[in-house]
Amino acid sequence: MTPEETLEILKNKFPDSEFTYDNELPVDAYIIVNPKDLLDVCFFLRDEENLQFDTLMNLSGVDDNNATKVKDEEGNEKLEGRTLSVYYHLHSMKFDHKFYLKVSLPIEKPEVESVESVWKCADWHEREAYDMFGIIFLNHPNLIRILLPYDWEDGSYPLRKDFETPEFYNGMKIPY
Amino acid sequence: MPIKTEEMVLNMGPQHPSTHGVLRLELKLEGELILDVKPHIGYLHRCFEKHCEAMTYPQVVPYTDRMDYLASMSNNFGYAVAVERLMGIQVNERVEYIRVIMAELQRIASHMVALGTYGVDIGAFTPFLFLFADRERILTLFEETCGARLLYNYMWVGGLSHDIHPDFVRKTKDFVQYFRPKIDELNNLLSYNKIFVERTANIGILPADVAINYGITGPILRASGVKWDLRKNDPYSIYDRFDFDIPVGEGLKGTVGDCWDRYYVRVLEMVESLKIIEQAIDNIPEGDVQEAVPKRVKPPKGSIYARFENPKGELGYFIISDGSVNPFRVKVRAPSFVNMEVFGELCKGHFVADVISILGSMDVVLGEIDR
Amino acid sequence: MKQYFINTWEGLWTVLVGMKITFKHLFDPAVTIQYPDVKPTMPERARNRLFVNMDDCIGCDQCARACPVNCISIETLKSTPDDTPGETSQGKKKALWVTKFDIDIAKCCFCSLCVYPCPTECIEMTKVYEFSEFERNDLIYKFAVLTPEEITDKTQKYDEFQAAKEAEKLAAAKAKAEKAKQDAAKKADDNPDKKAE
Amino acid sequence: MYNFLIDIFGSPVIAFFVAAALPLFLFILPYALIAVLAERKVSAHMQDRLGPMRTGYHGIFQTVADILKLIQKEDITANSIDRTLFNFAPYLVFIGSFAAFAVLPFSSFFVGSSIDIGLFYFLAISSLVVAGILMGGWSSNNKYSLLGAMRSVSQIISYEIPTAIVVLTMVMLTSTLNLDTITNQQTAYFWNWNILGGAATGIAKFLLIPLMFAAFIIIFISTLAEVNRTPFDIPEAESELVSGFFTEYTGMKFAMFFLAEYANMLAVSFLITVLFFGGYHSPFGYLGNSLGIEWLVPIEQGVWFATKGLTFVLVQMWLRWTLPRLRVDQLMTVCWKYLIPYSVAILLLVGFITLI
Repeated sequence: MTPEETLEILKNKFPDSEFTYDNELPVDAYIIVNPKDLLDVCFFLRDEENLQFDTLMNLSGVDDNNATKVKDEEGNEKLEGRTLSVYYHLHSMKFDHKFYLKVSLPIEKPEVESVESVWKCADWHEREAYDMFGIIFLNHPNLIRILLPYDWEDGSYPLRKDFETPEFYNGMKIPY
Repeated sequence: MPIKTEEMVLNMGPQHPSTHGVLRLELKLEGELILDVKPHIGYLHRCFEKHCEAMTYPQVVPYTDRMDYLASMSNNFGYAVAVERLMGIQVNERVEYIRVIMAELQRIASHMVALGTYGVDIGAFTPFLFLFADRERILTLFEETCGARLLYNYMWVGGLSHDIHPDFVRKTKDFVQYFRPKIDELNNLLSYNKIFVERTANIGILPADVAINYGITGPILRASGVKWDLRKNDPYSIYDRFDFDIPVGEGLKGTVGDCWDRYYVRVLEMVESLKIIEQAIDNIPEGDVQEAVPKRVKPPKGSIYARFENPKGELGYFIISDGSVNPFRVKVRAPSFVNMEVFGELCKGHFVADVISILGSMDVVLGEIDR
Repeated sequence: MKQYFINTWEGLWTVLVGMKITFKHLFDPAVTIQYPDVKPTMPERARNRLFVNMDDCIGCDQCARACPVNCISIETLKSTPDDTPGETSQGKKKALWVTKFDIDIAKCCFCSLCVYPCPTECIEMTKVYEFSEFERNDLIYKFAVLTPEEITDKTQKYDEFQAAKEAEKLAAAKAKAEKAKQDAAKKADDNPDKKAE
Repeated sequence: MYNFLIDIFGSPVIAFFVAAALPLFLFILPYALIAVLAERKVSAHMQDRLGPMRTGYHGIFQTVADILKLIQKEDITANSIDRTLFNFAPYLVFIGSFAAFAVLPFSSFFVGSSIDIGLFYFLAISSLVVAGILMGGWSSNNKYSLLGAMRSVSQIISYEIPTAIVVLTMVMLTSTLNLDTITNQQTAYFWNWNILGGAATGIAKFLLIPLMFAAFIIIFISTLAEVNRTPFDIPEAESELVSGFFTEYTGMKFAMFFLAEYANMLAVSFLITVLFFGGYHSPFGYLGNSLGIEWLVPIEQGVWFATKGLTFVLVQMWLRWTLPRLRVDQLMTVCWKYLIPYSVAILLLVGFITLI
């Protein structure tokens, strides 16, 4: 089943929500989903008779770094509209078709439902995305740091594009 | 009334003889019985993904070497193909053939380490050294070809760093001849040994549906009885030209998806890899291996998710390019990282000694988990 | 009950089979070598310690840019026409004095990416694989041949040359201005003369 | 022997100490040095390696160098250990394994102590090791040590049962507990060895041979487990428990556990030799007898005894470098479900045969 057909099914099933089809070359086509619908969409994709996306191949957080300069009322320039994205690469073992999802979250409040209940393997991937980008996965059973040490500074997420190496880590100078 | 004793928390690792690297397992024990296992990872985190954002595309290749350091060739292979797809480069036949041969040799080498260290985990030290001595032959082939024994940086975007050594074809054929009887020897020495079978059969059974839900791939998934191999199901490079089987776990000594199946699938995969090498080695066409290497690797804007059958499982590269010479984001779906997730589930209700045999059968490489 | 005896038999038999194999290996020749006494042979393409042939280096910085771990650091100085660094072995003219060519081999990841872009093939990976040191600083290999005095000398020379050039330029500009004046004057004289330098 | 020493030293007290120390210095310490080296060499050649090659010709002084190193090592004791037990444990293990040699007949000239309850003494004193191991594991205050000690104790105690039953079988056959007497019943040629039916004649001998072979295999396996060798080395199990009950030990204390292990290996090999393989008796008769040189005979006997014992030590090493390790419950399965039923069956059959 091609992504386009899947998109049609999705549109019919969720008439209230928006799906954006993104297909620039050589991009793999992906569908942008509204964060609030994500969990329902994922459950639907997994359980629907002729879709059956039973595996989550990959889940990756991305810092889009797409802030644009806007002027507020007082005329000061500030950056706005920066988003963090989560890409979901789904795959069906049964039908051997793929489907890519994307949700974009505002950087001020990067919160999205966890899909751990849909695909177990999302557990560590989500922890990694939390670890590196600070994306909060709601209802995740154990959302703690995974690759970075547990005492890593709160609110410091290394894979964000504006991350700067701290001068000290646990009282040790960097670089030593 | 059952007697309730106090639970004991045992820290296995990060420095422990058989955690296959710096992995810490927090075991909750009742006597020797496992109640819960929590893996703690990240001790080997080397910021691969952050590094990539500061590197040009060719410079990333040596970093991919260091992820799954037992299968560097396969990592290189995957990365090179992913970027080639992103850029629309077509490499010539010679490159494809050499790549496939190298990747299959690497698969054998990687499985040798997996099987050997599994033997050590169970307590048999000798098969480990026999396999390492044989692995040395593969490493020598690699060394003659590209000059390095472990971290090759051999497969470039658009080609290879060197053409094969003039002796390569002959020596590879010799190796195939030499290695077939060695597999039988390994089977007699370790695989069919009663003690080994007792230790591994019916231990850590992973049913197929759980495996799929956990996203398990590679030999572990196949041992659970799922006939799934990206070389057949989603062929990349020229794998569709070769005739080989996908070994699956049949539960010969126990239940489908137990540790022995996971072990034995790897043994059978070595035989299949030998088959592929035999078919490919005679048909290497002439050509220039650096023909398609671009002067400047600058893919157009876009993203790609490409996946490859590594010895450990499905290796996925998710590359986003913003049109510059540096990748915008490289995310690696490391097979061991995903396979490790199910570990806690498998261990419950087994003994301490079984933790070791289950961990060994997962064949994780911490360099890849932590990246 | 049958299984019981099968288990007993299998247990004993597979142990004996294994013992037979290890016993056979007892008489196989060793595959290891006595390392410091017997050295392993390195293949032609072995990638070990880096070596730079400074006679050929033109200080183009391409290797440093190719290095993924930034272990090469190069500093160069422009040469003066009267004191050039000479030619490379392939007859390429060198224009830069290489004042610093440091390779931190402790950082090096032996990927040999620096070797390929070199236009004069002066940086190469050698077969030398034993280079442990007691001090970390000893692992920084300094390839630049110039002594500090020479460097100050060259810097001075270049500065002088630059100054001279500046002066020349100034003089040239002056001369030009002068000439323009003269030309204007000549034009005024309405005398079409050939330009002379 | 003892009288001979009294003659030399003139004092029974000194002679007593010398007699007690003789096997230790003459035989067991050099043996331990050789055995550790042999273990490394055997394992190396089985694995297509060379093993130690630097100290002396083919590394023959490697163990000496190791011992020197271990003596120089700092004796590290962690803070939270139980110091008394911790320090005492290695000695107990050492005593347990070395005291067992007291009753072994090395040759007709040198029997440490020809007591009538030799076999009983041997089994009893070698159980002392259990106490030492549990002490070491417990006092280390380390979870790995504790697990190792628990495993070890359950293992050794369980495996004493098949050993004891097989020994009982032999006692039934030979109707004595004295190791010297057992040896002397198998005198002269190898067809008199117990493994080939001993002194029995006719149909009884013929029936005994397979039973004795089975009994030999059982006692070999169970003694292997008693000395914690692969495939029964789960108390140490380096891939699971780091090194089991002696994880926290360093330096000489560690070396004592190590030496005790090797001494134990030899002790049980000697026991098997005495029970089944004619003790110190030559299988073919003596050179000394045929040449008429009387003093040569005891020396020959000593050599034969050592050869037989060391052969079994070598087989133990050979097994170690071939086999994987069992799990703790499988270990118990092997003992309780396989070895004990078989050994009881043998006991009954042998009893029946000796009756008729």
